[in-house]
Amino acid sequence: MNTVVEVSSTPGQVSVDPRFGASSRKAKAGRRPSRLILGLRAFGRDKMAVAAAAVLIIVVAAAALAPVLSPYDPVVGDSARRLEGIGSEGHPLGLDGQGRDILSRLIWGARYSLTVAIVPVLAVLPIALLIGLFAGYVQGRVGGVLMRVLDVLFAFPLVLLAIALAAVLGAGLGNVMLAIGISLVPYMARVAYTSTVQESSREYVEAARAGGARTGEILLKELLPNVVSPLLVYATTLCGLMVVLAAGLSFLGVGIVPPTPDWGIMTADGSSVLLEGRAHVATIPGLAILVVALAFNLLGDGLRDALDPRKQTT
Amino acid sequence: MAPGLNVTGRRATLSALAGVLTAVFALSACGANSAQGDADEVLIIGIESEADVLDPQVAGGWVTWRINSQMYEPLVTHDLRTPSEEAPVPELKPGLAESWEVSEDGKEYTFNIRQGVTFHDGTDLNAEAVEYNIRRMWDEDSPQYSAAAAGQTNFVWQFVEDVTATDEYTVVVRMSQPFSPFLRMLAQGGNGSTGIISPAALEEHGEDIAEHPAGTGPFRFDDRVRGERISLVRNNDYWGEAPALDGVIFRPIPDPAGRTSALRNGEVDVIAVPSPDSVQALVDEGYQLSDGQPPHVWYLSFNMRDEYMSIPEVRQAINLAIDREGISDNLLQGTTEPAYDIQAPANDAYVERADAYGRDLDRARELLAEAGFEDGFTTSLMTSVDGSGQIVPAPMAEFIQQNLAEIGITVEIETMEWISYLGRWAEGAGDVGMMQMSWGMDTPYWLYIVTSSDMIAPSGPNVGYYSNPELDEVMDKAITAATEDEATEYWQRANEIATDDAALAPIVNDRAPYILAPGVEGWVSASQEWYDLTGVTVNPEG
Amino acid sequence: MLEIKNLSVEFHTDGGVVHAVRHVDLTMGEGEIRGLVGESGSGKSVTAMTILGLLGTRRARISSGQILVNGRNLLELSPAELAKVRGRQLGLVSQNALSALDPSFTIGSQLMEVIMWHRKLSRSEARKEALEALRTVSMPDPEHKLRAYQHQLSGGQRQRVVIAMALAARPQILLADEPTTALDATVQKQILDLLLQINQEFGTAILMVTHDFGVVAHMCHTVTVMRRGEVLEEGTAKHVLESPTHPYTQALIAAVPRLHAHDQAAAVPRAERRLHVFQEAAL
Amino acid sequence: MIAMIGRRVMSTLMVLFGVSLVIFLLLQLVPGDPARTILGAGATEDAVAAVRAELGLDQPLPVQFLGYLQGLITGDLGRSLTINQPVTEIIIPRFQNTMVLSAAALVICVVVGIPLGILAARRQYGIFDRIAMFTSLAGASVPVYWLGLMLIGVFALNLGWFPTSGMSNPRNPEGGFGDLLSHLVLPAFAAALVPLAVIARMTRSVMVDTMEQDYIRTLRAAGVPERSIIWKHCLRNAMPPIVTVVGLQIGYLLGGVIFVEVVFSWPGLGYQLYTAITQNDMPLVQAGVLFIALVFVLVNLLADTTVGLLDPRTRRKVTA
Amino acid sequence: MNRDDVLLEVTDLRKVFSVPSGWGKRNREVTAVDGISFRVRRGETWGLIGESGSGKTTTGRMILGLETPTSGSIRFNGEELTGVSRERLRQLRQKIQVVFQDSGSAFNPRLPVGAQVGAPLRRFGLCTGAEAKDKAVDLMEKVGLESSHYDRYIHEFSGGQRQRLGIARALTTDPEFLVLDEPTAALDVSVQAQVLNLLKDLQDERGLTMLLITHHLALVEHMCDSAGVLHHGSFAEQGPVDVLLRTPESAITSALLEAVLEPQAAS
Repeated sequence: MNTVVEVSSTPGQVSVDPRFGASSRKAKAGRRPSRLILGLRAFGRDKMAVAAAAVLIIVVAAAALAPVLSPYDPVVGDSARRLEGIGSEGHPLGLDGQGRDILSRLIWGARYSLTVAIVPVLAVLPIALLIGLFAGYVQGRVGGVLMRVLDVLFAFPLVLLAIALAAVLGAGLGNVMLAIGISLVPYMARVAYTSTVQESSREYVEAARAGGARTGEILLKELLPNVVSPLLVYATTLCGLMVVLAAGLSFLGVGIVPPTPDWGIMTADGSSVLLEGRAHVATIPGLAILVVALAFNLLGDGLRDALDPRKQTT
Repeated sequence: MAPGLNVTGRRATLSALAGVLTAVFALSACGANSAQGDADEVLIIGIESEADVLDPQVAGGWVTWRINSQMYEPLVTHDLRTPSEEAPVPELKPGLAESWEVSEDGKEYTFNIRQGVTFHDGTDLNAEAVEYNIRRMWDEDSPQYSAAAAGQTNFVWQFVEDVTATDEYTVVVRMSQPFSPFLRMLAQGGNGSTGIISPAALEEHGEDIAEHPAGTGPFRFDDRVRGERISLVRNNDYWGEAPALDGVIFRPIPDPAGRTSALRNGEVDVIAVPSPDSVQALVDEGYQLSDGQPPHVWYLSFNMRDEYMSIPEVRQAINLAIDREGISDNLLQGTTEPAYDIQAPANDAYVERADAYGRDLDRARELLAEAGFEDGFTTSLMTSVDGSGQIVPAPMAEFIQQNLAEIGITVEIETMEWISYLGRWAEGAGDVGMMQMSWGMDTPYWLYIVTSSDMIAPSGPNVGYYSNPELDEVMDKAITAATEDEATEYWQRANEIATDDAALAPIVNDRAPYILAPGVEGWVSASQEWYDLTGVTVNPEG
Repeated sequence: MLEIKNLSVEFHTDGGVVHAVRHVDLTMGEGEIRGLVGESGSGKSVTAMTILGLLGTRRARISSGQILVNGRNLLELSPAELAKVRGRQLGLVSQNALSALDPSFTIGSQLMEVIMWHRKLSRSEARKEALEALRTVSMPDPEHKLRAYQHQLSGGQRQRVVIAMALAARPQILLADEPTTALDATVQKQILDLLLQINQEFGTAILMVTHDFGVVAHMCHTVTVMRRGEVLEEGTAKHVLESPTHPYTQALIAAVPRLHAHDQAAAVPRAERRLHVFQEAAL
Repeated sequence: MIAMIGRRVMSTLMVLFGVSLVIFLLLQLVPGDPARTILGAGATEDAVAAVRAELGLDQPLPVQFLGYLQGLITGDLGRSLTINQPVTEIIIPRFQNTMVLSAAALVICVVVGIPLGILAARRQYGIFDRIAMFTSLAGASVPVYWLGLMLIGVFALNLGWFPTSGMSNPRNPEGGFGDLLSHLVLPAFAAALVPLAVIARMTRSVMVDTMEQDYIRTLRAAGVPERSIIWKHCLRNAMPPIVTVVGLQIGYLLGGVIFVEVVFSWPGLGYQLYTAITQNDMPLVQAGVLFIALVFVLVNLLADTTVGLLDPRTRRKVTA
Repeated sequence: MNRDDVLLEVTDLRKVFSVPSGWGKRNREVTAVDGISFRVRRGETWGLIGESGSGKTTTGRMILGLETPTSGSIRFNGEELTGVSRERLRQLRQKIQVVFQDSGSAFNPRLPVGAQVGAPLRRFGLCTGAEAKDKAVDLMEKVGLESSHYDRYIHEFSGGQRQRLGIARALTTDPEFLVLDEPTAALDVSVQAQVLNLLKDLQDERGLTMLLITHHLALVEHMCDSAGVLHHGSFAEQGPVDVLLRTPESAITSALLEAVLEPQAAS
């Protein structure tokens, strides 16, 4: 059998297919690595994303190992030593307004802040997909109604809706996650909808139809993988924003309940002494929020590449 | 290999940007400069939240009454020019009533209305105006009746049978039973107050009276920009000593750090409720601290329907375990005093009970063991995260949580935003172990409001459902006592009963600190939640 | 006039270094039409874009060589100097006629911008020149077209505008990168004829990048055949078409389907087989 | 044209109706009772019942909602339950203040974010690109109340350039535009950070795409200078998606400025609405959210229209 | 095989698109296909010739059921296709398949190509998953690809390989009729030759009937028995290729013939 390995080139672009060169031979000879490996490799090329992933892994590990890692009880303080600064004896990151060890609270806080950022986004993901796919491809009456409902929800600014819901539902971790989750639905569904509409016009959908695929199969097999990727990337970015938003809810008093060592609460608590020469109380958790939010965003950028088969070169 | 912007292009962009920035700074600088050089002597007070309506009878909360009390006066007022140290209990003094007489049986009050007083809208004050106002708050059948006003001032008028203007300057109030706290209740302002409004203005503006305030006070309304400021100007026709200030502006700055910054930046002259951790620094920077002993108690109600809290030993143990000194001195940096009685020191029934409220962990553990809870238990404490007079409720609750952990009681804290919390609180404790509130009055009658079985939530503010027949009986005698001395005696007894049974857990008494710019003079912190501004002066350069 | 010496271009990709152009030499004289022929990936387009300094990706690196235009090495010029060379000495007619014009500006304003930039003319003069340029490329109803947007033109008309833009500053050399691939056959012929006419009228030299020997046969004087970044052979068009020396060139020419070829059925498979041999050898 | 406008107006009305219904239902879930809120801590049951009756809160829900809608149609948005004033009188000035702040923030976003994105796109993955994208992202990831206080600390307290809070100097209420501007700078900057990052990143990505277009290569090959290519041709073609994103950022700002309003004591709608929500003040919340939704919908309509107008294909055809 | 047996009969087919012509204006009607008729006999390759905008692609899409005709009839194997139920249409797709101009975009970028080649088998319940994989690998080898290509993604293939994959997928269900929509327009000449020959071989082997949509006359001559030249939505002329291309009657056919550039040195 003839083997023809040709060189592809998109018309109009001076582009060079990376396969042509030394690597194409390797690909032919060796076994093809799994998609996971390829994805990881593509991801690995983005140094920023790798750094972000490393940061997040450290944070997750800290959260998981909080009982072991944290030197003190995060909710018990020594009021006589309250507000001592960075580098004070036995407390490398100082103490907060209740005399609690900031380092310990930071470590424990990773649990809450990560949960509040990730859980609602992940929970909404399938809902948004369903709505987006349905409204975007099937359309018709149900899709139309869905979109009108989304239009209504979309008219509420995200932050306002989250605040309203949090106020309605009351404080507490679960309620904050619920409030954030509900507010995210229209946004995530909108992204799913847009990419569904975009993907629906691609030729491969038509090809599947011409190949006898039913609507259900087109939705689940053809469109889903193409819609889920951008949505996942968006979701990662949202995770970063949600850490900040949840902190904001805590600031307004409709967020997580004290003395939970949530980073948002810690920042909010510390804000009263931020300008009183005790900046560390708010700044340390503020930086933690910043770092994690940033890491999520950069992770999203890396994920974009990792999920794109075009970037998954062997 | 795309060629870059050439150098001239980049420079042009930069200089354009610089130009825009310069323009912004120039404009804003001229804005900042124009702050100076204002001839009028106006005092600006940074307050902790936006005020309620400027209708004294309807508005709730001290924040609003501090503003309304500059414009409106009740029949009876307090002397707020004497500092707390000199008068732990504020003296009553004639307000719009020049004098009054109480009948033998204590059921009839005759008020002699001050003559020659005019409202800010020019209407004359007379007995008819006073009756008109009282009927607005009390008489359901009068056309001016306001359900909201009646609701707010309910505790003042609850026993009133009839109100009549017997002549042009005399008003007689008749009650169904003696009510010894009546005069002090008239002077209150925490809930709705009995400040007298121009009847002509009420007739003219009806529901919108709050936008057109017309009282008799030393300051008159000038302007309100919601969220930004409420401006008052001197009432040159004031019947009493006219204020030295040309005007006073109340600026709501909800964020404590924002208030401190505004003070430091010279944007306000006085701030209320400074963050405790900023007080010492501000004093060191040359700002003045003024505080006093208003009738304020930051306290916990025990839920008497709770399996643990219904046990007196448990309540006593909790009272003994809480480190009131720690809260006051460490957490709150001396902006409060440890509370050693249910009643605040600002009333005559105050009895210091260090034995019941001083910290004694051993005794507390003993009591718990007696009740069978050596190993402790888990309960809940509900509080707000902010709110008028609440100081810093969440950190305080956390502090208490840590104290109680030391005797084995695990406390789960539930928080709510202030207004939601108020509603929730008024419904009663429900299944919450303890509920927090801060309140107090300069009349011992307050004890009745929060502990009598008549006031059990949701019909009243006894949110812990406390019911003690012995206490009820003594308080009843206090209320119907004919003389002040007799009443005081009964109130003190009631107070002791409540303490012995650990009806509530008072934690701290607020010292209500205000931080004043160096140029502010004549500010007095009396034993009350609000202030008299007539003696204040401000020197902006000071 | 144009002289490329030992040009090598590498692309640094995630998969390693790709040598897209290797040691290419190429010369063009005045008025010459040279075909630069090869299949996808042969390096012909990369060569053309390198001449213009428009490789446009930071991953590309010119590892050796010189590109001399009238004796000046373009690779040593600053970006600003290079921008002046573009348009005045070199012009480009690119592949995708359909997307080669800015959709947001009128044809006239794009033409005028180029003319004003190179010739420092006033607006009204530039307008006249633009109109003249459209007439030069035989655009029907040119006055009207000045105010048209690209979406209002047909593919052939768009390519005419692109040619007019490339010619606006009267360059000596026109690089035509597969200028007709996206066009219909009849239009292709018109555009090629237009280029021939320009060559004859203005003496503009044309480097015709193409994969189509039909195009070479139709218009080129000389031809260079490239494969895998290297020059395989060059010579006059007639010579290469009639007696190609390299077997790959022979196979390529044979693979073109011809009209009315009596031995068609046999010819194509034969060419195919021969091509396979080369491709396998290359691996 | 008229039919199109009609359709858009109808759909806007539908959205607004949906918005009011959602708010109405949502507020039924708020714990507590506005009557109780009005009367405060010490109120008796009777007093609360009387006030409830006065406010019409004892009516069945559908009756309350219909009554509200009826008022809406006649242009009467009702009276606030807690402030006891017509809601329009409360909302409109607050809303104006929020719009001033949001608009200023948006100006900063556009004036800083778009050029930032463009400059970053000019050298994708270059040093400037990386630094610009990283800092804008970092700016967006800072809790705004922390950042706000830091801005106050540095620019108001230490440097004394700007006032710390409020939107006017009460000592000089006639301060005029300069006074407003000086109060506006810090909060607007704080509010701008998140949308600025979004706009800068969007601009960068669209610009990068645009720069790879064939027509840009044509222009380059014709010797058009880089400045014109980037700031005229690329930007003009990249504009539609940027305009869309800018429109969407208004929605973010209208909600997101609440934190800024709290930190800077800006008398805007955000904090007022937040209080109204917690106080269960239905007419006030309804009106406030309706205003915001209306502006949001209108701004996006405007953005869509602009995008449409930017596309020459919607313009008159010159030739057939 | 009876060469006179008509497999596809198109009669008076019309397609009118309604194009929004800017804001608020009434939609413009564009007639893409204006009443065309032709017949394709079993086993032959019919050439549909035309330049861009002539309506040739729309015609192909209507035959594939991807576009609903405005009027007219399409009969396949005697069965009317217009107005047929969705499910029947789906069933018929076993028999009518398509090779797109750009198989690169006709394959899902996020699914391995092998699964996509085999998918129609599963859809029509023709065989189990494992068998489908075997069959897909067979087909891929048949069109000149390797079994190791099964798990790769479409972007990893060259233009010619993509087109081979498109052909493999079109053949999966053993169709009787193939619509080839400019199958080699994006390919290099050498690759084009390979693909065309592959198609010819497959046709001989399987007795396929094909509709070749193209503007390239040399291809038509090479591949087709009969053809028609579309111009502005209707046929300028149609007939056997020999006659059509040697003695053209219409101007458009002549122009197209004239435009063919032969790789022969200019005289």
